[in-house]
Amino acid sequence: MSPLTILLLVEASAIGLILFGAPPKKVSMAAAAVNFLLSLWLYVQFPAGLGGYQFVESHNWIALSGLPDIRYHVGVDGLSLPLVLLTTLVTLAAVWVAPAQIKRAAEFYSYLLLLSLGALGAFVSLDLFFFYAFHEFALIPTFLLIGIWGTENRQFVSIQLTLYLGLGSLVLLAGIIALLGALPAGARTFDIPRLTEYLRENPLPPNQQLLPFALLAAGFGTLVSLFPFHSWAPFGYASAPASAAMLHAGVLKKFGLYGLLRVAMPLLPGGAEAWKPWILALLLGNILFIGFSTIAQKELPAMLGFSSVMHMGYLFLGLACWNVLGISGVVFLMVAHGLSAALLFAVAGEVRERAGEIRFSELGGLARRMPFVAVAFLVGSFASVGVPGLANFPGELLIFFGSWRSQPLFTAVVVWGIVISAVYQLRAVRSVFYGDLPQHLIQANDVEGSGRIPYMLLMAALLILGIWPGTLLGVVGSGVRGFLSLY
Amino acid sequence: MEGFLFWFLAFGLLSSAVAVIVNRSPVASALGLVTMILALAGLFGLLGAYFLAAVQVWVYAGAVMVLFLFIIMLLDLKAEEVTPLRPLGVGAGLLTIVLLGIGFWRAIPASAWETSGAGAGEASDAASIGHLLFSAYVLPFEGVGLLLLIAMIGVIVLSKSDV
Amino acid sequence: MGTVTLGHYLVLSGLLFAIGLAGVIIRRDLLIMYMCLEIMLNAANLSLVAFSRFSQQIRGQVLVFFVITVAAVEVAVGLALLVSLYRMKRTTKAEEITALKF
Amino acid sequence: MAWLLLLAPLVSAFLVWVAFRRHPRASQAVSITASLITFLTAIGIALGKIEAPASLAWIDLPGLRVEIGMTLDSLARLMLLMVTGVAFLIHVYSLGYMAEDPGRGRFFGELSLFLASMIGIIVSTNFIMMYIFWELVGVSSYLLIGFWFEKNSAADAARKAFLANRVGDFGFLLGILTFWATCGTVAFDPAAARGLAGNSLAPIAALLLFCGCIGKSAQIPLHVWLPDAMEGPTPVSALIHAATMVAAGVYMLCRIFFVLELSPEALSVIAWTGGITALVAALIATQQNDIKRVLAYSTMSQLGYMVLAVGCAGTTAAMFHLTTHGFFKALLFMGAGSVLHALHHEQDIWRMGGVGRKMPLTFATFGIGAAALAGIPGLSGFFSKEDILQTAAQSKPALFWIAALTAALTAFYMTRITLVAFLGKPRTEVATHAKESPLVMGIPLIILAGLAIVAGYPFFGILHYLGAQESAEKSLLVPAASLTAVILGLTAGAVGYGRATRERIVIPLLERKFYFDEIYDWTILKLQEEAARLLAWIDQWIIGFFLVRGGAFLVSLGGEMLRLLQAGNLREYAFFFALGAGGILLLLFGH
Repeated sequence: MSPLTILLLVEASAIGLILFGAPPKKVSMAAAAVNFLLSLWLYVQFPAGLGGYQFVESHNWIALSGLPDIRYHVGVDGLSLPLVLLTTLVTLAAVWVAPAQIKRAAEFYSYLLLLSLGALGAFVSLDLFFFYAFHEFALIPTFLLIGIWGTENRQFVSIQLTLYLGLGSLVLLAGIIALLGALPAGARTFDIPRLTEYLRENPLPPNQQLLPFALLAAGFGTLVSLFPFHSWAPFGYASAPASAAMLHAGVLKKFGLYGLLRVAMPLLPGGAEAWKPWILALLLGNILFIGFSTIAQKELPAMLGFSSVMHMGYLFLGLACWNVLGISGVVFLMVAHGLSAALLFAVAGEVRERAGEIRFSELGGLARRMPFVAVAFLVGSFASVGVPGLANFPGELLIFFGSWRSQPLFTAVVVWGIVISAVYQLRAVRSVFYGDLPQHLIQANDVEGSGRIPYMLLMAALLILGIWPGTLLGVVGSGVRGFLSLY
Repeated sequence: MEGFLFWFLAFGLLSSAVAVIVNRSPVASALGLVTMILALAGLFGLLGAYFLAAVQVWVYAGAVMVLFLFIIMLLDLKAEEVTPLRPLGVGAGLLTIVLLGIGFWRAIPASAWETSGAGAGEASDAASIGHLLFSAYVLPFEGVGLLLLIAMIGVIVLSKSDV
Repeated sequence: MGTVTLGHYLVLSGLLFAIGLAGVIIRRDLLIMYMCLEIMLNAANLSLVAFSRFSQQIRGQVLVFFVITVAAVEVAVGLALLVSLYRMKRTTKAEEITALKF
Repeated sequence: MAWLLLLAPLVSAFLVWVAFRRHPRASQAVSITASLITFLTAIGIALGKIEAPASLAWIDLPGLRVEIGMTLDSLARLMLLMVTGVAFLIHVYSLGYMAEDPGRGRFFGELSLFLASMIGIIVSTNFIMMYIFWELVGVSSYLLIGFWFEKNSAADAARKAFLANRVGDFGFLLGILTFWATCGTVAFDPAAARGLAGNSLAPIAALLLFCGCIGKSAQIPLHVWLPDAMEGPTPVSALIHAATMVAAGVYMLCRIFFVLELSPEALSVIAWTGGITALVAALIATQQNDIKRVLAYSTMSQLGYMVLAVGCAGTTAAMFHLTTHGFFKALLFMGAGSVLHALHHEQDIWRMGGVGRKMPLTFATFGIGAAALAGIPGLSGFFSKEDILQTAAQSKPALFWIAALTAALTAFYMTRITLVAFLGKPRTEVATHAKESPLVMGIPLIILAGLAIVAGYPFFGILHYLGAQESAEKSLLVPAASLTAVILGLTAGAVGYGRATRERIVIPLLERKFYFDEIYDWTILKLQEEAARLLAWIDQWIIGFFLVRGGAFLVSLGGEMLRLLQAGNLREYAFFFALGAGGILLLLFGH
């Protein structure tokens, strides 16, 4: 049995245990810790030099006449393994920071694990059916987590988010069908490696690539909040309980990018080329339009939600340039953004919890009462602003370098984003943690004891990747080179 | 002879069907239905399905029509003076007739117009139908029997559970 | 008058069906609509018997037998429903019975 | 061994952050040890005992190889000595200055982080490595300026500093990208830069790279953060905003001079930016009342000198002035800090007076620093300023006159603050009770004062170290003009402020700093604010409400309308059924 299957089974059995009455928080933390260690071990074991998929497992699952065989086919390469590691780490942090005393705790924790299970499954699946189904599957717990445990306006927000993402997935499904439909009947398969190989040798004629790629890009784009399909994200994250926002913004959202990277762009390079100007135009919307909108936000969680949308622009830019530097940067930045977004959302959760306030105008000076949280937020902010020494910087740098050769002027405009993000992120630091401490926040207290560990884990990961990107780039780079050499 | 009988019965069939619709009085409609059933039984006979013709008369003209009339009496339904027909409904009905008429007309394959010879072949008798019913179709037959039982029970329950 | 072909019977059956359906649409009284339903069932029976005759297949007639039986069942149950409806709503007008629950 | 330069302060910063934030003693010990280690290593390097280590590949992908390595040429060695030396002295000085601050554990950690980043800039072997530490310097400066984060003004100043630097870094990064795209490498490699020669991109690349310097060295128009940065503790002002970090911009220009020299146009722009900054800052400095702000503007002005020198192709002169300036400006700030320490953080010179008698050591050393800065012959500032003026006179005479005027103004404002703050009678209660600072603050002052005197002389060897040749012809006009300027400035200052107890000359334009802050507030900030609000509005109402929820509304409207058809009327259903059946029949057989 592949260790990847074990990863999935651990979470599934933890959910089972919780439903049978085991203590929810302990069980989910144990499962998340086991998974994190296991994926760390996988990462160390991963033979970066070999290229191709490792830890592969494949079984027949469903064979229907008229439909390609559906196989349980899992495996990871240098592109997906970092995401697996990210998922297990963020899951651990997310269940750790979740409050132990929460209404309907058993459900809450099993939904968190389900969400993580869906993301994990999507990242390790090499079968289009499972790839799609795992992600869809993870949307259900997202909806419930926001709808039941969310804060202000949760019902409207959860419905809007779910409908929007459901719609995106539907467009995505249409894209998959259009893609398979464009193939001759004998070549239709759900198996991603085989599809890739087939289309490399017999690419579709360019005009037949247009429609499937447009559908796939719109579908995946909606899932990653590509401008202007982003409206679900900011307020969805603002209302979600911290753990759910961490898992969704940090991990599950990356599914869309991963899908573009794994499915849409390699299978339909002609379509990608033809639609590139559009994607560039839209990602400019992400960076400038949403960037400026972020500056005007008046509440901490909403601002973080907007900023998370803005940062997706860089990732799209890296994908659009489609060379070793850009793609390595994308994978790196996906991990880095996952870590920093998780850290920031966790801090926002603490602020909401402990200060009882999220409006910038009513906050201030919390660094005095909550020094540890302030440091965590500062680290997260610097990471998200792209300060060297933290993980986001090498990712953004690689993307800029990757994109500069083909479109220097455009990239120059995009680079202005580093100033915009500094403006809003430091404003948040300033208004939440610096300055006068208002009277009503006097009783806010800091995170103590083992509650600090998840923050430390995230910060340590950000630091390690930032100081020595080689820890990740070795695997990513080899994966990307192997991957791109196919085209 | 056969041609004449066909046209005669066809005319009767359609006109009595129309009579069901256009008559204001429920009793008159019911009588139109009876005529229609009888004309249909005639056509069955013309097609050599004597057993079915007989069943048609027994079941429909006998049992079903009695039920209808019984209900009309029971509910004391009068002519529809209170709720007259509306032009919109009539228009829709006429449109239906035209649309479906054309549709069915076009649906009939050309070969059907060459398949004549109603007299050809054996007239089917009750025995051969019975034979089939108790051999190839024994399961549906039993099923229908069960259905009748269920219907009976259902009707009893429905009429007993009055508020 | 000419020879009578399968086509004649089919057109007749189709017309009868159309008249029956038109009746359902035109009439507003549930009882009459019920009668029109019977007309439609009979129209179908006619084409079945005609097919059975012209293709020398007795099985079609067996089907008609079943249809007649089921029609009888349907009339019985339907009329019982009608009566209990009438008891509750004091009407048999289709327009006044538009909800699925009372 | 050379890695110690980077590792010692980094490890110290990390240890303090993780373990010693609440233990000031441990954190002081760790941080000062680290700073001493770097200083000793720098000496070892300067003496040639320690060689540059092999580079490590930080990013190694096809098309982009970024190394973390060490350049230890004479430029770097000189800068290393100056930075680590001054930094060590400031660490020691901070022991005294910060003795009562409860957060000093954190303070020393941040100082270490700063030191590491600064050293990183100096030794970097390529553009990316420089950019990394460049940004880190910005971060640590943000942390240090905002050290007293509970003060609103400090928190705002920190943010302003970071943002102004970010804008500069934006240009710097674009410059790096341009260089890389044309030359195919990010290394400091003059051979590779030939790809840029004659290319129309050369001035663009040079000016973009210069943007980094504009931000970091507080040149107009990105200078607004530097005066505000004085909100930080004074040792920080001395270390970062006088001696080292702001000089990093000039150092960077010298380091990448091989790119700049490819484009004479770019060099002129650089020279003029420097000249204008020098003049404007000096003008503003004459009207400020906050002692640290005067010093801040004077720093800006001196940096303008250095940039001017680079623009006139005088990198040697720029580095010379950078070094001497590092000594005497650190001295001035620490002297000012000593005064503030004694006066309980009273910064207004009009509320001081007579401090010189109470604090003789501070007064003496401050006086030496002020004289050096003013360019009085015999002190280090005189020599280095002379060099710059000489360079300017040879290549751009117009700038020479601006520089000379600046020299006069410099002498004038330094005389002003010295006279007003240290002489006369105490004008406030706190000034009356001022006491000399402890020895731990005094010793660094004495050492720096010594350096400020001797650093300019040829025997001290800075110029020799930089490998400068004696230029054959030296115009006599330069020493004459500069001496005249200094004398004029001194006299004007002495006459104007000899016994002044309040401001006699009020020039609102200069006092309000040419209204830069106001203009920025009104244009850029307001504009950005309004644009942000407008876009957020569009996002919320046009996209989020009108399009998204409008789309949802259309769908539900469609549902509502279809619901009308599903009214439960049996006869309608039958009609639709008929239509459907007829439609299908016609569709199938209608042809």
